Amino acid sequence: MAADYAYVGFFLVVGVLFVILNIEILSRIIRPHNPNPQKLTTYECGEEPIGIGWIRFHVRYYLYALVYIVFAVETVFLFPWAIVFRELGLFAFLEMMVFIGILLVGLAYAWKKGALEWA
Amino acid sequence: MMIFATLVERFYAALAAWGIPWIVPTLVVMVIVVSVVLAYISVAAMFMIWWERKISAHIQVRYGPMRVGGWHGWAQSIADGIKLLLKEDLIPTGADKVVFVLAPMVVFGATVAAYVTIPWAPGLIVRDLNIGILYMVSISSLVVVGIIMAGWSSNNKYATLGALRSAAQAVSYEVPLVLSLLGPVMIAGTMSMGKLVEAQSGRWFGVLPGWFVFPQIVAFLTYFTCALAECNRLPFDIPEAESELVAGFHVEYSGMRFAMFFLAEYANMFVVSAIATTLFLGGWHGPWIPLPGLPREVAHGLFGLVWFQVKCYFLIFVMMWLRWTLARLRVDQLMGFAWKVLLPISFANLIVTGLVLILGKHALLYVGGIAILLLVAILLAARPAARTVRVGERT
Amino acid sequence: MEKPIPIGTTVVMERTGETMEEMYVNMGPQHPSTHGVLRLMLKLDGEYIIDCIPYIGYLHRCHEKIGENRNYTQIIPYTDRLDYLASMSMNFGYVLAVERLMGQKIPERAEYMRVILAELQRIASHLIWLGTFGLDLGNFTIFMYCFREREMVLDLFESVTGQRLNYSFYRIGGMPMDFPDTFLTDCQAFLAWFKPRLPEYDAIMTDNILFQKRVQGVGISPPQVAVEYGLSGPMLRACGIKWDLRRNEPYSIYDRFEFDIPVFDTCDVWARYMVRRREMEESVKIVEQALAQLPPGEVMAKMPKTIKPPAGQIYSRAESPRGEIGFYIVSDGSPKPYRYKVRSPAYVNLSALPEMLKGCLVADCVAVLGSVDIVLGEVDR
Amino acid sequence: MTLKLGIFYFLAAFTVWASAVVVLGKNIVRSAVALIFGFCGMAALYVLLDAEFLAAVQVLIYVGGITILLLFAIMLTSRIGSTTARVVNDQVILSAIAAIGLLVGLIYASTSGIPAMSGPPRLPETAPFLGRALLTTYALPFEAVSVLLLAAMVGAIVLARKD
Repeated sequence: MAADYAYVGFFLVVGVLFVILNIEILSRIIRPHNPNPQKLTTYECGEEPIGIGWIRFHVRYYLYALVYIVFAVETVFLFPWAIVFRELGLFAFLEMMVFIGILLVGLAYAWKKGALEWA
Repeated sequence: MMIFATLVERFYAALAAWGIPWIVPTLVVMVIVVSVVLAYISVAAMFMIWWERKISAHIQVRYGPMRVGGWHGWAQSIADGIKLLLKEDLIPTGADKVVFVLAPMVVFGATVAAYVTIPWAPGLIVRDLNIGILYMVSISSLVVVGIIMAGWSSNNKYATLGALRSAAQAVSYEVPLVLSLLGPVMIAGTMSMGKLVEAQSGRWFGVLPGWFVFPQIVAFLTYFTCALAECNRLPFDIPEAESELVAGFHVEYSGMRFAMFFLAEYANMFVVSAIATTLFLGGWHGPWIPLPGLPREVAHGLFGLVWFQVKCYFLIFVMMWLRWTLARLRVDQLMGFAWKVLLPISFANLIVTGLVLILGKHALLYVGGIAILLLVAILLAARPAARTVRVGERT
Repeated sequence: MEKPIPIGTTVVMERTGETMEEMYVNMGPQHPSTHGVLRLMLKLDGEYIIDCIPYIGYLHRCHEKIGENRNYTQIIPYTDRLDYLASMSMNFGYVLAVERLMGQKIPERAEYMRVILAELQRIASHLIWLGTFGLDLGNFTIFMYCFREREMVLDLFESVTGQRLNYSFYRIGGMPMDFPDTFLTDCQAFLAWFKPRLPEYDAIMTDNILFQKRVQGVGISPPQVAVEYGLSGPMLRACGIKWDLRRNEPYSIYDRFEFDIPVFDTCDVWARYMVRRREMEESVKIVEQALAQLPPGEVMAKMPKTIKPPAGQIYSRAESPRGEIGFYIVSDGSPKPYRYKVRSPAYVNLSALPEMLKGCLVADCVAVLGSVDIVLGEVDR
Repeated sequence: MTLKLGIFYFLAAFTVWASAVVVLGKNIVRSAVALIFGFCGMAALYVLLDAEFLAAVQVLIYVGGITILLLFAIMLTSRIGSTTARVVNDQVILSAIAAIGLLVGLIYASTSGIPAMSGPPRLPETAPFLGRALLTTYALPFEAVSVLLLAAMVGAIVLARKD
């Protein structure tokens, strides 16, 4: 019920406030603050950084993310099924097996196609 | 403990009698609850940090902190906390300041929010959300987002690599993690954390406690492995991998900002252990006796509280033990493990669990569980031996 | 100087044929896994290493030039600082060179002392390597275990030399003093303690599937490449080439002992690990035999007050824990060497690093670098 | 229920603000970060509608999955550091017309057809209801979804891998 989630929102907000309290208030009062350009450089093992960190970057694992989305959607369907499955019985089970089976075909395809390889 | 609910109700009634609007007692209760939880998180995290140092030390034939505070350096974490509080706060000039500042808030806020639905003891749960376990999973995906924000905003190459690894790890381990949680949900027929614990009150064969770990041993092991990845603990700590990426996503964080990540990491360890305890280890169930002078309910609650903590900290101990025993995996191996080993296993577990439940015999759950375990063991044993590389071959 | 690096240019990646940006990352000098102040500049394609350029010299201190301005005995303490994790072996190599140049014979007992100390040093050096290598792969515990045993070796050395790291204990013409009375029993006690520890290391490292996964098939240096780069020591023996100066070119009294030269032929990090792991056993064997055979007698030959080797030159080499430590000395008959040059094994081994790293992942980089076992004091001299 | 209404307006404003940052932000990754907050705001709105299952799904899939995919895509396709995204392009007028049209349509729909701030009958729990509905009444569409997901996965792999 929505009222239950008032607590969730409240916890989130208080968690954030706790961080703000610690970093921006409590610590700010007592910590030193003497920045200089050297201190504020980006760390790169003691050398001047070569270029910036935000570059066009080959993320090898974007295929994992693609496959993940599909499986995440599937698992979402599995939760309501898992709850009611004992009352609905065999039919629900078979239905879900078909559902999972079709997606497992997809997994097998992804596997065979090398989408699960680190390429 | 029902006694809390009674207290809260009396408090409401008393204030209502005074003609104070309902919002006031509600807020007061909320503030008290959140303060208790935050205090618990802070103290528990500090304890865990000290405890981990002692455990690692004793695994490594040394003592660990011995000075601060006297007995076995118990105040070491407090001293560390004060030190971090006094550290200068540096935000690199190249960083994206807004995101940089937001990242620890997201991580810590999400971690705190996960404590909403941890069932501490019979009846003692902040809110028993009806989608409890799904809520836990989704709120922890926010933590990952916070880590990515931290890594990206630093404009540091090590941090960027760490953030991307964290993202890849999250997408790989989320699916087997969620699938492994489905087994208990299927048996209990609910997602609420409180009801999941209550569903484990019986006994298997009249001997073993009715914990879901027995029929769902495969799911438990899968979950625990994924939980290690979720918390960035060795052998899955590649997002921070100190010997490769120095400190990974939080390289540029100093002082209190770093401390928040640190705190959240340990708080998160407790969260994943609490999930495992709730779903597999029977939550607060455990032997108890009525204490003289206390109502039965209170005594049960107290024992439940203790049992829950004992189980959680046992799992945390195992996590620490693993960390100080194993080496770190490489990122590609880690992904391969998640997709090619854990995912098929958790699917197999799901199907077998469903089948056995349909056949309607609880006893069969064991047979099923053992069958999967055997299957997995055979699969692992039949796995081709470690690849030998011929001379001259490049990988 | 160095070529300016084109930053942010989009290039076609050789490996995948995709257009991407190359990322340059400095790894070191202030990095937990570069074992000192080595700086590697990594050219990355995502997490893949396209190229690696080691920059050295952060610890350069003109070792060779200083040597040319000191007399022969004064150089000995400087050699300690070459490979500071294996000072005994450095001393050994140097005094061997001068003695060979002079044609000097040394007393029997001194030879045995030298071998015992050098082999103990090899154990200590490999222990520190094993520990830090574990650390590189994320296993902290092996580090502590190895340091526990290494401390015992250092205790032995302290009882002999009074020093724990830079011993300066070898002399031209023998050893400055005999073993203390307690040494023999202490050393045997250490060996008795140490031998059962090796299976413990196996349990935590060798037999650990995670560890095996991390090291097998990684950082390959084919025998051809190894020979071309002049690799030596465990690095070479991990390429299936059975080359150990203690066997192939026996110096001192190494020809009197029974020991194996461990050789593995997978050419990867695993092979280097296994070679060093097995070498510790062999060193134990040598020490045991030497202790049993240790003859009585003098430890120092009759030497002139000032050492003036005859005019001439010599390249003398010995097997240090890291490989072939060579000293090239040109003498003009004066008390100081005319030319003094060190061929340091880690420096040469490091030169093959870019070759081994190509196509590896960033995570492999620390494993491969760890397997090279560099000591910056010796690389930079 | 004024409090609920107040929370609704707050969340709505938050979500709109986050979405505005997504659309108008110059830095593309910062837009992605704002998108996360937008998704979370949406999830909170779902909770207000007593659709907490949907909210959790929103966070799990959109925040945990789509955003990460988006970040990967950004890193693959553009230089996130130096270039700033163009906020306005040639289709600005067209899209403005479309957006206003949608707004008008939504306002019309919400004021005329369905009474405001009401909804389907309140359910104690949505998840079991959903499960029952999916497995009985809507069994066929549900199975069709799996084929759709399969097609999506195959399509994605075919597109992403050139070989």
